[in-house]
Amino acid sequence: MMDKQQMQEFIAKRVAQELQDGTLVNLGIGLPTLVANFVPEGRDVTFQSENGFIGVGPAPTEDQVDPCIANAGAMPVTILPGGSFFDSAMSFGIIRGGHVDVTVLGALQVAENGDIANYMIPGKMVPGMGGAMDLLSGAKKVIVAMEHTAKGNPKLLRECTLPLTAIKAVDLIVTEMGVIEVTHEGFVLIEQNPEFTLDEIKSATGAPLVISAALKQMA
Amino acid sequence: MMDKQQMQEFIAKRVAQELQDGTLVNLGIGLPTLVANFVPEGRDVTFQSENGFIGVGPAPTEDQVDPCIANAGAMPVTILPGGSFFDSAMSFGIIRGGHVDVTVLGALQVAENGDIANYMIPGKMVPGMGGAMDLLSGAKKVIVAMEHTAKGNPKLLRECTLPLTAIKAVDLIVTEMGVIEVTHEGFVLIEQNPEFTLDEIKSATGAPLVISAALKQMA
Amino acid sequence: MSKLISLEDAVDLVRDGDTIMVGGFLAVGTPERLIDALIAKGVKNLTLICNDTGFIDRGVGKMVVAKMFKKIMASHVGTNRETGRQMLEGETEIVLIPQGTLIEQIRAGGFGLGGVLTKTGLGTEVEKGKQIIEVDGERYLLEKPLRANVALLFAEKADEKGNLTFHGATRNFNTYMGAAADIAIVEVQKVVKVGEMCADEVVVPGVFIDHIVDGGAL
Amino acid sequence: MSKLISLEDAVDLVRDGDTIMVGGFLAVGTPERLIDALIAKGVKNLTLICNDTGFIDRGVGKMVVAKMFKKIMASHVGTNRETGRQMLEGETEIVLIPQGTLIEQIRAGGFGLGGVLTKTGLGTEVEKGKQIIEVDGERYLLEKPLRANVALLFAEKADEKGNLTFHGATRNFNTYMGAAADIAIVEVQKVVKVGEMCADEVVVPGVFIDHIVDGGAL
Repeated sequence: MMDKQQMQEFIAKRVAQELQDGTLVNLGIGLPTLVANFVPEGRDVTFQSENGFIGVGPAPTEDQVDPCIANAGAMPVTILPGGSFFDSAMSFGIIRGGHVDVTVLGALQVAENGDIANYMIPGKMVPGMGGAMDLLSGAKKVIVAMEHTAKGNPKLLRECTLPLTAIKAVDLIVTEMGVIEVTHEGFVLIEQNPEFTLDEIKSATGAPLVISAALKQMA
Repeated sequence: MMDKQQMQEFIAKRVAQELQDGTLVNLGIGLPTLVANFVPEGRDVTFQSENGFIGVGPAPTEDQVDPCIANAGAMPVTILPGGSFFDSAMSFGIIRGGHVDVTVLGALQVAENGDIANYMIPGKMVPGMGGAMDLLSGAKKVIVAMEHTAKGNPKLLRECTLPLTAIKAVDLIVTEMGVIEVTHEGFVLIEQNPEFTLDEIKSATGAPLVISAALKQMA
Repeated sequence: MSKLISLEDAVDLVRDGDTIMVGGFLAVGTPERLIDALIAKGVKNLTLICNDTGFIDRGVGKMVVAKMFKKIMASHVGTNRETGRQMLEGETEIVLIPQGTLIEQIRAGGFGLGGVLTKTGLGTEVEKGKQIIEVDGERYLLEKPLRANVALLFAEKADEKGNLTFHGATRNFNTYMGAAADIAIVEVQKVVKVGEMCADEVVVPGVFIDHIVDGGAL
Repeated sequence: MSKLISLEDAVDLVRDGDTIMVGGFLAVGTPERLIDALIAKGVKNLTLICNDTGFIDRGVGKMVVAKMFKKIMASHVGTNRETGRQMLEGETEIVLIPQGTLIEQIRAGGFGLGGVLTKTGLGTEVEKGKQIIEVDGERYLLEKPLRANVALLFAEKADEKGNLTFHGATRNFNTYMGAAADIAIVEVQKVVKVGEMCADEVVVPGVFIDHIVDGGAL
């Protein structure tokens, strides 16, 4: 069994393989942020930070820290050559206008029609949607990177029970159990982590799971 | 009698007196452009050019000409210290958002409720409204600078007969005959060019003309 | 005429009950000196329009801790536990707005547009009580323009006419809030004389800026 | 990977019947070399979205003279007598749009907004056939987003990723048209290597630009 960190890295690594050459990608906070560490060698992938720049680079060394350069999670970062700074209107013009190729976000729940809930639990402190609603409605491809279940409860459902962040938005889900496409026929498992049996994956999923005829092993 | 050029300069000079210290002003093409030459000494008036800058300066000398710096009429100009260049979205944000204090435009007709027609004559070649409609609906104060009549026909009317450029937009009209405020009571003559009698001005005006109790001499 | 004023004169322009817009994103690009001076002055019952509520010890978060807001409009408040407490205990009204919608509402308020038509928030809580406009068969939420009495902004450099330049990720909401406020005050790290800034380099034209406070280096 | 391509490859991206957006304001900030190459290639039945139609011998006006447009959407066409002739004789459809509305429609098309709500044009011919939206008792015209197949832009400088900077009054429509077109081609006076442009100085991020043509000095 993987521990939590291994599981997150396993998911992030698989998501990274989805990022094609020449794409602009926006990574959510938490697990999705890890994806940047696993972009396959030689692939030209550029990251946007919705607070106002394209070309997010690695964390700065101590003497590189610039208080004016932080990511959307307020972590100090650097900007790579070829990057650019802009304001929030431009940043969300890029997002809303469909100029971001892929966004990777976490989720509390995903429904088989692509609905996603990832920003509030009624009765609990609501932190706010930040840029998530815009990213979900604007990005060309939405990948959810998350653990398959929460405390044993399925997060892939027929319908979300939590308030939605966006409707019909999710294209692909990557979990520690497998890779699931969201299609007109609902959830389709296209890759399976061999550590889990199909029955285990099905029972951890709260909606019908079509097994792709071309099912591959997840790696 | 004034010749055409004297008349235009007389009008432009009077309009210039309306421009208060610290204001941002947009001048239309033609007669209104002349206003810049008559800004009273010591008054800090800044001019916007809707094609993309604030701080329009005088025409360049031959060796100052920069093909990238022209006004909205495509005439080479200069930019003054403290000016800035921007794009058309910003330029019309400034205009539509009410950040231009005064616009000075010519007109074919002005109605007593402030309606203005200044961009098309049906059956004739229609050059287009350019930025005029935005300026008329966005500028804080609209001054029309024009000759009082066209070929003897009144241009100040009860209602415009030509297609409108904007409704209820005009605040003040400056002609060679006088200065006319557009009020809820209609046209009010507040200054009279002593070269013309009140009867002459009234008969050159196609709508009732209230004579202000505080009527002044135009100079 | 220079727009430079003192920190004291600047905060005197903010009155009890005002709606204020404050630039910054998680306290990056926030006018910290203006915020500290406002806290020292003790203004009350403000409505805040800001991307977020920063941290308890950085950015507008310090004003949340000082209980200066009756209402907060922001895209997220999760980094400031005091905002959460005030929200849960009903002390402060919190309106959560998608980030990309919030900035467009501010731009619309400053640029004379009647509203924003966006798909963001369709089918979610954000949609509630709002008009849906159909354009060529596509549905959009109508989000209204936002304006404020005072905007408190941050920039790297200003000339004395208020033309602004920025460094790094500090532009965020600072570029449009000035247009959307009756009074715009910018705290800058450096003030230069008129003519010392290249007209091509200006990011925010001085027409949107009423007053400049020289805050010195960060 | 550099986005630099040849003038020939660039104009091959424009097909008969396309809708094209062209930057420039009375030919200031217009990609003259791209225009000349398009004329040489002889593309037909284009729809043009541009602020104006320039002059018969400068800017898009040369394409008007070459009768390449079936339809023109612009804010004014008075500086080009050939546009006037084609309009009066019914050869070309001319749609006149207020300048501030036109640029916002293009921005809306590029930024995923459902339209523009403006008071500009209310009570005029521009209002005809359009939806009126009421927001808090105020009436606004709904103007729809505009998009194009190809945008032809001009900038002073590009790096190989397509990040752009501008000089003087050449920004006009060049800053947003790239976002609103499927393919955006920019003609620049100078191309620099990645890393030779400061991230703070970029006016248009390269994400909106697909191809760069090095046009050399004006």
